[in-house]
Amino acid sequence: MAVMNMIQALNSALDTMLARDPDVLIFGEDVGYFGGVFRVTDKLQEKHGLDRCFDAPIAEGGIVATAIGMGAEGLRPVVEIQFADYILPAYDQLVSEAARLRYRSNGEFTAPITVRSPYGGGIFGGQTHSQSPEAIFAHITGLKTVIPSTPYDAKGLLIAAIECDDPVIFLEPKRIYNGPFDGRHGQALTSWAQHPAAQVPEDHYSIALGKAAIVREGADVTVLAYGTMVHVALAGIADAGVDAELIDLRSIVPLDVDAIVASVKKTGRCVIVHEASRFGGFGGELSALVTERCFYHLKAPTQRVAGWDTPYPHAFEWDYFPGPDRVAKALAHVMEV
Amino acid sequence: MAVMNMIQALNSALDTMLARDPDVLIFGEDVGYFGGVFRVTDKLQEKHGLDRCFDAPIAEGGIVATAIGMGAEGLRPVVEIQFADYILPAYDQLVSEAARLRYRSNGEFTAPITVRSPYGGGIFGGQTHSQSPEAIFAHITGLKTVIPSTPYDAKGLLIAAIECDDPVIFLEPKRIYNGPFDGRHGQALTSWAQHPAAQVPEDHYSIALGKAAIVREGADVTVLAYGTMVHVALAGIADAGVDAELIDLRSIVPLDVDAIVASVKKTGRCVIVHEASRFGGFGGELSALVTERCFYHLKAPTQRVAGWDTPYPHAFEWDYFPGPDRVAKALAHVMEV
Amino acid sequence: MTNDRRSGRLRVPEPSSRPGDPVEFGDLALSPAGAVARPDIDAPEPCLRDLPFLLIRTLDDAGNVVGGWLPDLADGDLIRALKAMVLTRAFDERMFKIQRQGKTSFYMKSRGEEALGAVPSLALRQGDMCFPTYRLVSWLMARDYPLEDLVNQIFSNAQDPLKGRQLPILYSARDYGFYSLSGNVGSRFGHAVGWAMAKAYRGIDDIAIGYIGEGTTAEGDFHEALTFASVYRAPVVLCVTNNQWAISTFSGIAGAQETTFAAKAIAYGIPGLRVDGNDVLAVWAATQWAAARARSGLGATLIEFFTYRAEGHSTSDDPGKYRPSDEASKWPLGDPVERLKQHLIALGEWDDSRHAALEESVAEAVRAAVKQGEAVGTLGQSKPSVKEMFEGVFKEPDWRVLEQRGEVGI
Amino acid sequence: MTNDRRSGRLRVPEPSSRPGDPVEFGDLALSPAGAVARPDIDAPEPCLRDLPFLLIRTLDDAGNVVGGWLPDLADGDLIRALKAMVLTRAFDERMFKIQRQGKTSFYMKSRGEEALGAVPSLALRQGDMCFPTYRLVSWLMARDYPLEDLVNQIFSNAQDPLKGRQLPILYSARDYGFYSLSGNVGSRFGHAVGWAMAKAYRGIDDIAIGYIGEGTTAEGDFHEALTFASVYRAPVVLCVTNNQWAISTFSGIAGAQETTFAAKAIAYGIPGLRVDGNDVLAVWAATQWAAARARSGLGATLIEFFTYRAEGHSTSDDPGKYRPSDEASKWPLGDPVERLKQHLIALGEWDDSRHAALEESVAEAVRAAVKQGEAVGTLGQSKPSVKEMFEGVFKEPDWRVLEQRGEVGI
Ligand SMILES: Cc1ncc(C[n+]2csc(CCOP(=O)(O)OP(=O)(O)O)c2C)c(N)n1
Ligand SMILES: Cc1ncc(C[n+]2csc(CCOP(=O)(O)OP(=O)(O)O)c2C)c(N)n1
Ligand SMILES: [Mg+2]
Ligand SMILES: [Mg+2]
Repeated sequence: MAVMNMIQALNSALDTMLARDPDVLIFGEDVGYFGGVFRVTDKLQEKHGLDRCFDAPIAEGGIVATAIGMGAEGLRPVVEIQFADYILPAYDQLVSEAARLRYRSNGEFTAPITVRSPYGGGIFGGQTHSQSPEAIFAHITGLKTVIPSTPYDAKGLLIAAIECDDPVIFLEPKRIYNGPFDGRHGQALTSWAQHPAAQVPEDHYSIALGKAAIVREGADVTVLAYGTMVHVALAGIADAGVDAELIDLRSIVPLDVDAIVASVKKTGRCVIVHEASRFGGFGGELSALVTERCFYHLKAPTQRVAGWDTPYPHAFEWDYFPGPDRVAKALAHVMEV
Repeated sequence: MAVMNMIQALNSALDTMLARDPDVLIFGEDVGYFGGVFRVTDKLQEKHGLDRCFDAPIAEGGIVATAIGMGAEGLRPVVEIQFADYILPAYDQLVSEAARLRYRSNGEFTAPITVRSPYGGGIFGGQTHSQSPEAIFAHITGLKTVIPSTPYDAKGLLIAAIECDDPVIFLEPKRIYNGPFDGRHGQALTSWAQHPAAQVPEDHYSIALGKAAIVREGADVTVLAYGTMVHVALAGIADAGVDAELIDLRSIVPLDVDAIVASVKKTGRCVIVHEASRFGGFGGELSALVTERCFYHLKAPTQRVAGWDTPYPHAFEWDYFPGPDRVAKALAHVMEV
Repeated sequence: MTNDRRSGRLRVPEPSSRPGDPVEFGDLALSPAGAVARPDIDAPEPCLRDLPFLLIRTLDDAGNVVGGWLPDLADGDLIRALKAMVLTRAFDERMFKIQRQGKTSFYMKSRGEEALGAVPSLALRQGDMCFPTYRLVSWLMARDYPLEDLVNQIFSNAQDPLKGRQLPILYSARDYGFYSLSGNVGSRFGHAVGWAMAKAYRGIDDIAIGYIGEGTTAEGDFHEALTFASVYRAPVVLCVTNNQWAISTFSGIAGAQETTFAAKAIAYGIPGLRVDGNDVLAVWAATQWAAARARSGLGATLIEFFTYRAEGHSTSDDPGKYRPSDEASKWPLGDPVERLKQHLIALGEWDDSRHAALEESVAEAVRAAVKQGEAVGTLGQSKPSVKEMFEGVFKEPDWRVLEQRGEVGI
Repeated sequence: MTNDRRSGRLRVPEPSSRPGDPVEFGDLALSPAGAVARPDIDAPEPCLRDLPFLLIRTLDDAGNVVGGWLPDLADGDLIRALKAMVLTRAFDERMFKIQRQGKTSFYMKSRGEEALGAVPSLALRQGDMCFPTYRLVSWLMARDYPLEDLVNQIFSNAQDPLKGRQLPILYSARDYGFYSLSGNVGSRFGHAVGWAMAKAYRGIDDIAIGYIGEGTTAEGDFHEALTFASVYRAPVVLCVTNNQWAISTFSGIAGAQETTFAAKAIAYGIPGLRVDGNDVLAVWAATQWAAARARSGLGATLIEFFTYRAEGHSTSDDPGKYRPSDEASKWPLGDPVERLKQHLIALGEWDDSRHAALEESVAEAVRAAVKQGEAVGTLGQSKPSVKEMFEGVFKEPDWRVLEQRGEVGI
């Protein structure tokens, strides 16, 4: 056990897997000698060799295509896309190739690749360093999408992703790389050190994909969140002073629908929180599932707290960001009705 | 007025706009001399000139990038992507550039482009000639997404799309290019000729984007659909023998939320039909909106009838396709409860 | 913003002939057979920069071999190639008719391009992997892939090795070194590079060969694959099959009036060969040269196979709508089967009666395979269990497909 | 599948020096100043295929002009360029510090590359449009874009011309021929081609100039833009700013050890020039040559500007982590400002005191602009109305943003 922030935990997961499995290798923009713009691959090249962690040309489509070819051959490449905003040039490779290879070839070829990418806002990154693209992956049959919210989960889920025989999109909430940000941007940064989930085993362990975590038990309303929003939701719950049950989905595909349904049947209310724009976002799917499966238990309509339906604006970051106040307001609203 | 099938109506829209506005030009794979693999641009090059309707290199990203540059300059390019499955290589251009250009430049540059693409299944096209990607566009702030269901709408909406100063994704349900297919694949093809909406003015007219059409009034349940599924839903309603109100959304962005809410408040029930895979599809958004806005009017949970969460399989096309039987079953289900 | 359209000067390339016009091919820049020297495989790239503008040919008009680009052939190799090509052609003809009879949804022929799969299939090793386009079934023919499996795949019937999930002809045959095809063009070109890099990473000298159509070279995938291949010196042979047409679009829309496709190699500092794709020996020699470079760690080669798509694009196409109907028959580099046959006859290894016997035997093999396939069932008559629709989305099914199977009642 | 890793032979390129190593640049293949002949603009492309492997230089080590690549200059042009470059440098220095003081979120300098925006900005016409990278503010400086507007944009304050919507330095300035920037690299290269095609379509002889970093040439966008430019003979100048680095990644990962970036032109049958980007006169002459080709309907040119990124990638970067800290100072082609100054002094048109006065006046202009910006407010202190967040998603807002504005209470 050691205290790790999320970057260190991710680095430890990669280090562990490089040491354990010669089929694992890493590439991406700036990940080699330099160790990545967020330092997630720091020292891995030095430790494991030039051909196991190396720089790639600036061509996200090419990075994923290369990884798919390697994966089909039998390797387990882990690639980094520097910002999730820049994953879009690789979208065709991910959807038309990685997601479909097993199905269409009847399992002759598969794409056991992991695509890591820092995502989300709250870092004054403006439109193209802040987006949350999970919805465009969740809809794609054949892709798994994983989003950790703590260092402990980050390492365990990343190892599970690398060991998974299917392609996994692994979105890292960069706002909480260094500390569990709760959405109160005016306050001093807290570090992970005090957080229980910063206690991370140095060795190999994994967390099964598709198992949500109940972060807080509660009786009156279920809150569904993932990534940074888990911490924001917790703050919003505290502000609202309601007895909410907070579920960290951890992976949106596979989705732990049983945990969601069990909780909403118990509480009768549901608030869904994500940072991505609301319209057409993953919250719609969650809301639909809850309505379809828990309708007769619902005391109030499900509510979504999400980014506005605008691009992510630099100066208005904190107006755009769905902070604890918006969560609290939604909670108050569903409790009222 | 002339009787037109959907291909002819689309061709007429393009012909009308080429004649009317010198800033309109068309390019795409095989659209020039040949007139497009579905013949939508038939004779337009011959009639309007080589530089107004011409072949493009096989590079969907390049096609859209070129269109954006032209649009920024002041032209109104209309590009064809041969199949909607092949729009993905252009996804980054559509999302990061076309959708965001106006916002980020504070209106100095805009992308008044129209991206036409045949979509949807039911033609034995297999995985990569059958998909319905509307959900990945609906989520993108700054993109409009239009889907006609009749020849009359096709022409009027396409003209509105071309005249729109924002980028429009114009998805053409190719299964109903030649006739109003109701999902009963065993039966003989019906042609558009008998359909009232095949009466199409030869001149210019447009249909405002964002106005749904009430295809059938009804008291007991609201059915939301678009594209081919409008016809399938009609057949499903007939099979179920319920007094359903069928709404053809016509454009999913902008969405006519008022029409939806008014109808569901009246009927108290809602069934959503689309051909795309269910999970993370646009039906989730519709379901969420209905729950959020009509909860206290709902007598039953909203239901979604959609493609399964698998790729589109060649041999199992009719097992995958959400036909009238599945619609009827969902209708029966919501009426029961 | 309006403007006087008459003053427009946007240049849109056009082919030299359209339906009704006399056939004209423009300047094809054909080197005479034997005229191009064969460099050593380790010749530095700057010395090779003229190659992409020449055309490597070995067979002269009389079917004799000339010049330095000679393949290293084992006994029977050319006969094997001939058989695979003749079989491909017979199979194509039959399956095209089968589609016209409504027994399947779709088919694509490779007439005129049979050498491009058959020859590399024979010239490369079992452990090598081909990343094909949809016009390379001749690769499988050369490796004796069971015709029954092809037919069952085309019928999407109960015996379809791909379980009814894929469009006809989008085969996958790992054991035969044939990577999974898909409808998207271009998007697997980079997989060939990744596969090759994996082999290099492991220190194994297997290589990959990737194909892309000349029209599809315009995709970003093409460029990104070449960039990776060049930067990491991947053991891969990357081939452009320049058959002059991309559905209805002539090669000029992909830039053929500006330069050759082989010349794109120069952008990546790798050798680019331009090869007569209808000349089996030239194809063989070029493949061997590029494969030897790859296998010995010298990196990637780009090969443009210069050929002609002698038929329509697919069963959905009518080429008479956009090119003169006699263009195919006027292709100046002839037909690959005829030319190989002529060469083998010139060598004294073949004659008309053996050729007739070959044609009869392949026809019989195709007949038998179709009969077997029809016995299982044609499209719609027979299909795999509907369960197969829900299998293979992931390694293990998740609750969604399990529930949905339930909805279907299976 | 496991394997013996020691036998691996995947090749990963590495730069010649890393932190702590003595600086080594490898083989830069620098032609002597004046050594490259200037062809006519209508010379056929096959005659130009050696150009991409040479380096066009006009200024010798003493600051004298040599050879045939001479720009056509009007009185005062060089002084205008010098002013824009010196202003750019002063502005960069100041804004970098401003970011360090927490007054904005982000900044990027263009030190060493000031000629690449300033010179084409002066050499091209008002109606021409530049599709820049984020390191080309010198274009705006050369066209007297108000410094206040730059500062307000960088502060995202109430006077920000982009209404707080964009990251600092991702300017848009249509009236100054400067296309809207965005964070994604490469994705606007093709817009330059589309814009140019629109001009050709209209029969107007305005042209476009597009820029891309050498690292970003690996993107498919680069290839697709060049393909369209070549096929439709678009009136566009496409430039690669090869500053040797892409954040921490050396140019070899984009293929620089295999060939030059200018050589990629050969893949499209268009001329490729490789130009000393720190030599103002060479940049000018090359821009004029390419612009004349474009304007007279001869089509696109690819120019590689060979230069060096003398500072970190951005305020988020520490170049000492991946390259020797003295690498910048050892760049063999010197500094563009110093070299232009030396040339002007050699011409007798400039001297140290005028230079000092220039530096003082630009410093004052920057000070005044910053003061004005600070008076409006730095990031977070001042911002446009929150209404602006909801404007401009579409031309007309739809119900979603109207409702959401309501939720925010505005
Ligand atoms: C990404 C993508 N875009 C478009 C298509 C439609 N399409 C199928 S084949 C084809 C032409 C390909 O031409 P070429 O690359 O020359 O290959 P050929 O058919 O001549 O072998 C096109 C445009 C596709 N399948 N995939
Ligand atoms: C599509 C995309 N991928 C990755 C990035 C992250 N990124 C920003 S700048 C940069 C390096 C660009 O290097 P180069 O093209 O050489 O330009 P330079 O900064 O040297 O001018 C990278 C990888 C991005 N902004 N956009
Ligand atoms: Mg072709
Ligand atoms: Mg650079």
